[in-house]
Amino acid sequence: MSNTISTHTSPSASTADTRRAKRAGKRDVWLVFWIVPAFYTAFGVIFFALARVMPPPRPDVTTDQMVHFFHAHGLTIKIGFGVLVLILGGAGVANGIVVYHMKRMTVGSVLAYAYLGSMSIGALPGCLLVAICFLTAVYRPGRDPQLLALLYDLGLLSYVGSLGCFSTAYFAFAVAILYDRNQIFPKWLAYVSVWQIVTEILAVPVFVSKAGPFAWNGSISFWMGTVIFGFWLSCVIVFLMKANERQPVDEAPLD
Amino acid sequence: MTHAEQATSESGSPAASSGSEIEQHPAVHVPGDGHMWVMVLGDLIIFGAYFIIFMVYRAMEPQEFLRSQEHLNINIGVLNTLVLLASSRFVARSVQAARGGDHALALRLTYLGGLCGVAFIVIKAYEWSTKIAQGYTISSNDFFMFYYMLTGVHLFHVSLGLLILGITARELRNPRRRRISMVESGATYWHMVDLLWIVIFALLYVMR
Amino acid sequence: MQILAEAEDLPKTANIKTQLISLWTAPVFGVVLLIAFLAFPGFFPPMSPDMTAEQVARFYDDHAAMIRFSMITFNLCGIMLLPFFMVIVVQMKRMATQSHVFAYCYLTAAVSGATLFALADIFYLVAAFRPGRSPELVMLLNDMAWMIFIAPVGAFVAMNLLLGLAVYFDDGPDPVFPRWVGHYAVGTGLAMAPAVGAAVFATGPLAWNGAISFWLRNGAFTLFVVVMFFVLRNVLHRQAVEEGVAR
Amino acid sequence: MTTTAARTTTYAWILLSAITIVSWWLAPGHARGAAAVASVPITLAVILLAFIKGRLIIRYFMEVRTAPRWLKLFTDAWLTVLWAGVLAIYLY
Repeated sequence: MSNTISTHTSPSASTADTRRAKRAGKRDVWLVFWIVPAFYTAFGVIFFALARVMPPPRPDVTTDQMVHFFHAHGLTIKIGFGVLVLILGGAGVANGIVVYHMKRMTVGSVLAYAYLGSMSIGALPGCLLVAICFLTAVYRPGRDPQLLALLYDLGLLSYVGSLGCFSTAYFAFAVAILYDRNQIFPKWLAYVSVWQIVTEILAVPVFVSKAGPFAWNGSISFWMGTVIFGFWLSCVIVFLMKANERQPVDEAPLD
Repeated sequence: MTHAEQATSESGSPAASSGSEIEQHPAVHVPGDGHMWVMVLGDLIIFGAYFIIFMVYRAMEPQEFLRSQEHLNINIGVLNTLVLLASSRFVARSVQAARGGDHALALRLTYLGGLCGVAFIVIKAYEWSTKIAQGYTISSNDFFMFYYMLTGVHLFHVSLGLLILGITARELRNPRRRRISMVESGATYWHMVDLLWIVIFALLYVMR
Repeated sequence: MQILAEAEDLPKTANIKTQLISLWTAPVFGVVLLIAFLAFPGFFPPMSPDMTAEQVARFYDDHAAMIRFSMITFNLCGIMLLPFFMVIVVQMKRMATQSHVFAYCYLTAAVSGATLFALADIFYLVAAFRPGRSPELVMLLNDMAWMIFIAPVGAFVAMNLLLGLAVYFDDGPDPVFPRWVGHYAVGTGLAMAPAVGAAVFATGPLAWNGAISFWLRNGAFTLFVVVMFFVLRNVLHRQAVEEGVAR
Repeated sequence: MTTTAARTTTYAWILLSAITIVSWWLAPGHARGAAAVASVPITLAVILLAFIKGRLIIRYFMEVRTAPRWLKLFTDAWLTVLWAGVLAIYLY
């Protein structure tokens, strides 16, 4: 019933070692960690300022307006998504470090693999497809407006509407935290992940609704979801940092 | 079960430790553990935002919302409210029984609370199916979009609540466990489900 | 499974419990997915590849509500089966007489296969999204949806062959899976393999609406999940008893 | 002590159920056929009753009655901001 059941040395036991080693044993983990906020900052800048996907353009527009959207933002979309497809590996790093700390929990590997798998699935429909659709759309500006409209819908629906892959990841994350006795992450972070699943459910109507709060640019489906995701992500980053700090340098490597 | 045990099991989370001191300090204590309260208070804020957004859209087309609202069956709404209130009472009594050491009664009350939760889901499913049969679906208008999404997300909370009540029941069944803070946390979540329904009931069914 | 009281809070118990939770997501979400499958108006019988563009567009117009219900459910719950396959990975890693290489290959293959599944429903939903779209484009989206849904079985074939191989290599005195699971996995892989024909044929049993490409492929997959659920339940029980976690 | 607490819980429950039945009578669904009309007094009553119900649940079921001050303040602030917001938007 206490921390001593953990398979690893308890954090307080190794302070002396820590001082001597000056985090030397964890330089790799710290390096990987700092990529996470850097990647998400770049991600935010790209989606908000350059690609104009956040806030998303309106779904209830005519084909001409969609064509105009691609013409007006062609250059920034090229720059933004060009950079995104280059740095997308950052998403892999961000998921990887979470998986690493999940593997340090006392709950076996299955949930870490489920998180790894579902987040990897999410990278294509939930992030990359919109970049490819938009890049293709602005690649040949003279394309038939109907085709541009299709790319517009496909890109935005896949980006805002990929729900299940992330829900599975949050589910695995939450269950792992609740069963963990190493207290890698605080228990409330597990409960907070439930909010994330709720926001995914509330994004269901983006496939039905073209205007109002539940459209893909709506106050509930998009804005509430984004704000709560931002909060969740900040918490994860902070607690990843704490998990790094508390990880003893002499911890046995994972299998 | 001893309090020392609880304290060790939850060390490192200062907010949680108060859960083990109930009997010593009945005057002032946070029921359940602090982690659950983070979830509950945050959820209240998030739902508060959804409710305010609902009101904003209602204010834009009050006539249409009022007309659509007429198609909801108030009897079912009231019935569901009463069912959920009864279940909350059972769960609240269960916490008191567990605190008093009567674990058999606490377990029975938890089951009764869960049974009411199941009844709520059944009634809700009946209500949805009659609405869909009458042709009112998610794409009918903004009101029904809100109706299905708000009640749907609430239903998700109810199912999660049933899961949590199940964990509470397992805690109560096992003589080696019976951590009162677990029982209280489950109850706190369950009452939040009730509280959110009260707001949904007032906004969707009753207000004019 | 009766978890022993004295083992309640041990990491090895949590290992069993989290696997059990992951295992049980399969029947729970399996039922939900089955409902979504039955609700899709284009599965009974599966939509024919030789429908004209106008027919396809009319199909999406007429059945928009049910298509959305079914495909949104697939979108929201389809990947919930992934934890179930991860239990297989974890069990493959327990096989004593081999390295973990098959297990990790199985993991990556599962992720690739599931990614395609997560993509297919988006295409169906985009096709149903805007009623005014030109029929030619609705047909394009419909073709892509079916193509992605049925044809790329490579990942599933690889998964099942890897599982089969792992079971055959697990030839120590105390194998994790019974030997027939290896034959069964290989058989499932082979049953799903001909569905690649959907990428080429427009008529006959190998077209995407054909008996082999649609019914055999999806039937074999569904049956595999059902059978493996019971197999894994037994395997987990044995693991729990061996490790002193349960009776 | 337990019996007093039990009795209080039961009273709270009876009060909550009674208020619910009063709301029944206020709702527009009753006058089937006749179109429901917007009504400020009824909405005011609904908001007031819902506020009271919410507070009863928080105080007596969630046991915030015996909780530290910050929790009491937070939950009261939530109720007030929510219902004041609803009312303000309704009247605006």
